[in-house]
Amino acid sequence: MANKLKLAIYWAAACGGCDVAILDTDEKILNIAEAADIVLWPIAMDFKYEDLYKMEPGSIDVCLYNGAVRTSEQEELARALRDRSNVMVAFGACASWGGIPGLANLVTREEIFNTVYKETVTTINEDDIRPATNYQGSHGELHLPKIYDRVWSLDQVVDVDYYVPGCPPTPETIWTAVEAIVTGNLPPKGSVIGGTKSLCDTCEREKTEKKITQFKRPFEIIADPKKCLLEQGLVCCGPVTRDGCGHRCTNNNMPCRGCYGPSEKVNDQGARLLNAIASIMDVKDEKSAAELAATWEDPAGTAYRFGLPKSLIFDYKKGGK
Amino acid sequence: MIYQYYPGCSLHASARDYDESVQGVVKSLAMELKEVPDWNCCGATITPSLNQLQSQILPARNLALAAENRGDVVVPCNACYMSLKKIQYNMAKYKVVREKVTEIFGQAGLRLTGMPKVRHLLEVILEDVGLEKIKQMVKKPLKDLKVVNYSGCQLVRPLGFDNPEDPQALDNLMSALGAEVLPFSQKTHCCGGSLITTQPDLAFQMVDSILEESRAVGADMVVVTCPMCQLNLDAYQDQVNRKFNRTLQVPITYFTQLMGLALGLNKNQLGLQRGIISPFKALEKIG
Amino acid sequence: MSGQKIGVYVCHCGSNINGVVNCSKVAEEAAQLDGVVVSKDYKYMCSDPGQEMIKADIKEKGLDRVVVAACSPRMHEPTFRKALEGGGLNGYLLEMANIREHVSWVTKDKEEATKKALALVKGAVNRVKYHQPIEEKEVPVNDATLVIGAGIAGIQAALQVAEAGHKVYLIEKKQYIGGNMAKFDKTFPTLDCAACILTPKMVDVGQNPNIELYTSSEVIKVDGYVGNFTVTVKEKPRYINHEKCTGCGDCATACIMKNRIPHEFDEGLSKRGAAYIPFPQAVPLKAVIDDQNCLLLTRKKCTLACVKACGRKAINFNQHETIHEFNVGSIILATGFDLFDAKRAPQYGYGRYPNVINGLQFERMTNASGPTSGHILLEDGTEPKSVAIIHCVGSRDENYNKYCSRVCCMSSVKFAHMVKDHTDAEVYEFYIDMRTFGKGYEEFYNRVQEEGVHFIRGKGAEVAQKNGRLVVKAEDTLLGQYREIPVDLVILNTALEPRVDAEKVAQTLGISRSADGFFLESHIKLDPVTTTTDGIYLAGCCQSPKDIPDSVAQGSAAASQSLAIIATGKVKISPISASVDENQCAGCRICVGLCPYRAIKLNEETLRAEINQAVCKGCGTCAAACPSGAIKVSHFDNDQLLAQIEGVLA
Amino acid sequence: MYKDFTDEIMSYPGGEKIMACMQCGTCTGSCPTSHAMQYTPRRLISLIRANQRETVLKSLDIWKCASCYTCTARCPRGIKFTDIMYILKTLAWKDQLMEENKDITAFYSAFQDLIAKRGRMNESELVLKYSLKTNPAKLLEFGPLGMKMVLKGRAAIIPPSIRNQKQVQKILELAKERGGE
Repeated sequence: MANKLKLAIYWAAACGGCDVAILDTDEKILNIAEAADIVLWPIAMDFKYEDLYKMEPGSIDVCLYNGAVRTSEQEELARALRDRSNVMVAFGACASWGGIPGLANLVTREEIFNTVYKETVTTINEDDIRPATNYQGSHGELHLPKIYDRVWSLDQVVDVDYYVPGCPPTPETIWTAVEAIVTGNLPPKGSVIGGTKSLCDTCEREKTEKKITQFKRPFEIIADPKKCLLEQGLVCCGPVTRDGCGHRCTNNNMPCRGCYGPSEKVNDQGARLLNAIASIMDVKDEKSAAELAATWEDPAGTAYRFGLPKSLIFDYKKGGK
Repeated sequence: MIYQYYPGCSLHASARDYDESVQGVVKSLAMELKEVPDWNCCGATITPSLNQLQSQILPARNLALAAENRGDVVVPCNACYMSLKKIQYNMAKYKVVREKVTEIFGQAGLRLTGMPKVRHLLEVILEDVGLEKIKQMVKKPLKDLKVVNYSGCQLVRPLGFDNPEDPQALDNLMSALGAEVLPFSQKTHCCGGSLITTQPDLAFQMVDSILEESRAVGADMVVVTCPMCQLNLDAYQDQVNRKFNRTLQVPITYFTQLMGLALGLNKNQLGLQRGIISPFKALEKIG
Repeated sequence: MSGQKIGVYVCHCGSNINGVVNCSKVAEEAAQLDGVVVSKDYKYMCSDPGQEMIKADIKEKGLDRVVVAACSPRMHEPTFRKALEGGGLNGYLLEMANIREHVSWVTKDKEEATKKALALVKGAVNRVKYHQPIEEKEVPVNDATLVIGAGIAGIQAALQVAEAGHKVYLIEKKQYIGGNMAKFDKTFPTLDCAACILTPKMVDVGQNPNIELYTSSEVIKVDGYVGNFTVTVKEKPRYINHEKCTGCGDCATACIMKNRIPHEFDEGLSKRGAAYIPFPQAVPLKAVIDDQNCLLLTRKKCTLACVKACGRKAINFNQHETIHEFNVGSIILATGFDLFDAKRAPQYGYGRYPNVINGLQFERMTNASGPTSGHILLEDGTEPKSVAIIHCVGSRDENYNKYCSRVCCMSSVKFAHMVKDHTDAEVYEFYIDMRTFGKGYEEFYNRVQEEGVHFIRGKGAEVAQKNGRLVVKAEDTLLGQYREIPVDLVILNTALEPRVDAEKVAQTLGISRSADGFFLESHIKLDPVTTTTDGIYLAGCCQSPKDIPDSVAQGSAAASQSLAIIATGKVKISPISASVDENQCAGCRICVGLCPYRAIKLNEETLRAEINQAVCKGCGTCAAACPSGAIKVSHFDNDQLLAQIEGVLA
Repeated sequence: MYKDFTDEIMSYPGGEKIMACMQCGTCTGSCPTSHAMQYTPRRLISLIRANQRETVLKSLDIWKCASCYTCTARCPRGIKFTDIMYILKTLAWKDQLMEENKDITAFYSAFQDLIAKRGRMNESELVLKYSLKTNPAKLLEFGPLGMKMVLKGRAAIIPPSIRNQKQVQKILELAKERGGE
């Protein structure tokens, strides 16, 4: 193929699952390899950053950037890749909305450092050594990336063309995205590759009028596989989450965790979920409301498991509006 | 169940009979009481009359000591119960109290690491053991014994667990033990305990109206939940008789003493012989 | 959102706003905002010249959006909407910034206030850009009225609507009408006999062809909206055939439970059987069978003496409850009050000492047809030599009810008069403040003072028994002395409380209650009769404690509200309502149970939520809860609200 | 410092609602000792609000409060009058304004000294100290009762003490240094 697609794949603040998910496309990975020249993929091939910096703007057709932006290195690479790529794709939940690393926005960097470098039982750090960006070693000065005060989604740092949701994206979603890119059959800029409606819409569980009398965690009950999980007290993010994942969790009797992000009309996934849940709590007064709410383990972590950096209060661009 | 025991000063002296009966009863109920280590006087009604901050810091120290261990704090004395509950209430409500106490504690090497629950012994027996279980445990019902129940003030006011005007806990317990509970309008009328030394004229009147009504309704004895009330009504009865020209001889017993009897404990282990007005004649009714 | 022409008008409200906020500065700075083409400040924007200014600018400068920074929109939004319409714009292209209640009245620092006012104006300007024109809707009105509760307020309302020629369904929970007033003896300040003035009205209710009376009945469901309510009523079985029963009382005489059950109408001062006639002037005057105490109904075992005694064969134990459905245009709620249970304040000895009674018991005692045939008697049958009357039992008290029950001062003074009138007893009246505010009330108080009643200013603190006699303990606060006053009879004038089922009723009708538990009116001063639900009106003590004149007045006022919408024939309903985006709705049903007006149903075919636009009030509860963002409230959508927030924060 | 006496009372925990008083007299009517007071509880509130600090603190009426909390429980305006009585007593004690009454001064200070000394209260020692401070002849009055108590085994002969008495002394001193406020 003369005009093979120039593809870059980059891994930022993330667990690595997105990279693995690409390999998870099984035999289709061969089709990808056939259609594309991979110009950068740190996990799979040896490249140096200098190679990237040497490239001209526009020399990469598509960049799949996975992971949130948490360090100066990740920001620098995001900007460098953006400059050189025609199409920038936020790949996976972390790049799209901040993902699980984004929950760090609930605390300060200082608190995180205290926990990691001081307070955990297994830490012995009498000199209270903390990460520094410069280190004078015997062989000269070393530089380390700076850890930012908060976690950013990719689109809060650079302009993003498409979003591939999921933690990680399912092979089907990845293939849909790749196919669209390869065939040039691209949706409007800013689109999310996935369904448009909420997961709840296509969920076949039986629904009645909702009332939550007690919050349960998945290990506490064996859920009725036919009935709406939310009605059984399991906090299911299905109502606020984009369809398109193939119902992997709910099909296996587990509540949706919300990794496909907010559905089309939802502006703040966590707030929407909190609102909805609060509305259906079966309570009489403030006191019983507080008692019932106390049985919900980690509401912030549940409602904002993947989207805290893109919630209304955090959603602004890095370095200004 | 393990509890922390805050006996208060009286139970080691003038209310030794109360302490003895408490120990007997809790053993029968399979409750384990562990004394709060190195506790101090709560200040009762005296310290709050002399120095506000001292009256907060004294009970607070007891809470700090109790917070080091597990279990609710169980208090047999109405006055101590109120002192401890009140400092808890004040610390929760007033930031300034919280800050002052913490500051002074810091200088004295004390730290308040938690807020243990403070409960009166009567409350614990009724709520944690329960009337049903007690009924089943009664070996010797207090049949034919006519009692009036005197809850006193600080068990029910201002932070108590029962109705401040017409408390029910003691009535329910005594009925469960088989005693006949007579109507008694003096249930929560003050006995004047805090005035008995300095202003006996005032206090004697108060003692008299309680004793006189108990006689008028035909009670064999007055049941109490507090060492202060007991001392006042029992030890000063002679002087009150003299002053008001009466011949009252009303035994004043602790609820734990009667409970002990009903649960079949030995009379001599319950401190009954220590009453200034002996209860034994009245107790002949139940054999 | 570009190319819009927005006019900003900042009102001084005399010195109300301008005294704190620099209005001309706000107007000047607003002129710089994107899209603003005119920005002015003016002394009274709501005045005719103010409105004319807006109209003129719309026409001359081609404004297509208007922001008025003034008072609360509750006050003047309709005024300025009309001004916009006068200028040819849709009224909903207006946004108000409340710089009076939200700024000048609550902010002291002038600079801060001006800053805050400007922030609110910026928010309003940002928001108004997203406003859309909305058309108001009109619906026809059903000309029947439902009145719930047949006490004096409900009777007054029902009669007034019926006499104007319109249908009234009058629903009463008890077996008879008349409410609490029927139990009274004399009424203050004129000492009219309650029966003499109430009975004719009760008879009118029974005879008016426009009134359909349902006793032993309760409203269990209300659907619909102003002009078009559908009401479901449950009528309990009475086990008496009303066509046949003449109210002769033979069954009551025969009942083997005779004289064994405390009689509610006599407040427990007399005993009745399981079959009985409630009271001699009852409407309807029919026998009642008490299903809680009838041996046949509770234990299925009885000699059936009543059945044998009834010459007209009116007793029928096979009756079942019946469900009725009515269509009405408006609802008048007149469910009255409950009396505070004095046992909740044990210090007064009610329930412990037989000679401590409450006000209603005293009313029954003095009533000629009551249990003592109008004699004031102690439990032992003798007349009291001295009587204490204690005000404010359960009222004006943080431990029970904070509010003043309003009628007790006057009824206490009346009790004192009645005691003086019927006996030779000394009367001691313990009061905190004497509140005799109504027409002729102070004069009545004066009269009773001259009758020799001892008025002691101090709240009765406790009733005890000493040497076999009751003693009232109180401070005579004008003397500054503690007093114990021995008496034979104590009358506790207890608080008027919301009905015990007020919350249930509020939920059934979809109305609110105020902090004291009574039903909430739209505006405590300017709209004391309407509720926040259009077409549902309040009368009598269910809104707040009231005496008879006020209850009657409010009954009439509620009737006139009903008659007004009947006369118009149609009502405007607010166009602000929620709608469902069918493409986004997932059919999760979270919204269905939430709607306080029951406007949402799930379409079982499409599995999408549907909102009945006529019923929806636009409260936004569903929109806030909808997890997929499928529900939108017109005039309050996300774009508008976020733009406003951004404007305020900018 | 304080604007007036009301302001002073309101600055202490429990004193804050004094302006809510409607002078209904429920406190006095409920009080078991108000019959012996020149200034009844309600009047004391009036006097406080009339800024008559000296009249109030001088009065021995405030020492007649039995701490039964009936006024507090019944006050329709939620005023904690028992707490206010305590505040008044502490102010009178601190400013030494109270009318002389040896019984009260001796008893209260004996109690307070004992706690400072031992951390716990001992009735026998308290009565002894109190009698010696007021009138040793009082011992004769307490004598028969004391004997009975001893015979019934209800008097601790050896005064109890706590281990960390230093700590109790320290916190009491620190509280005193801070003016007790």
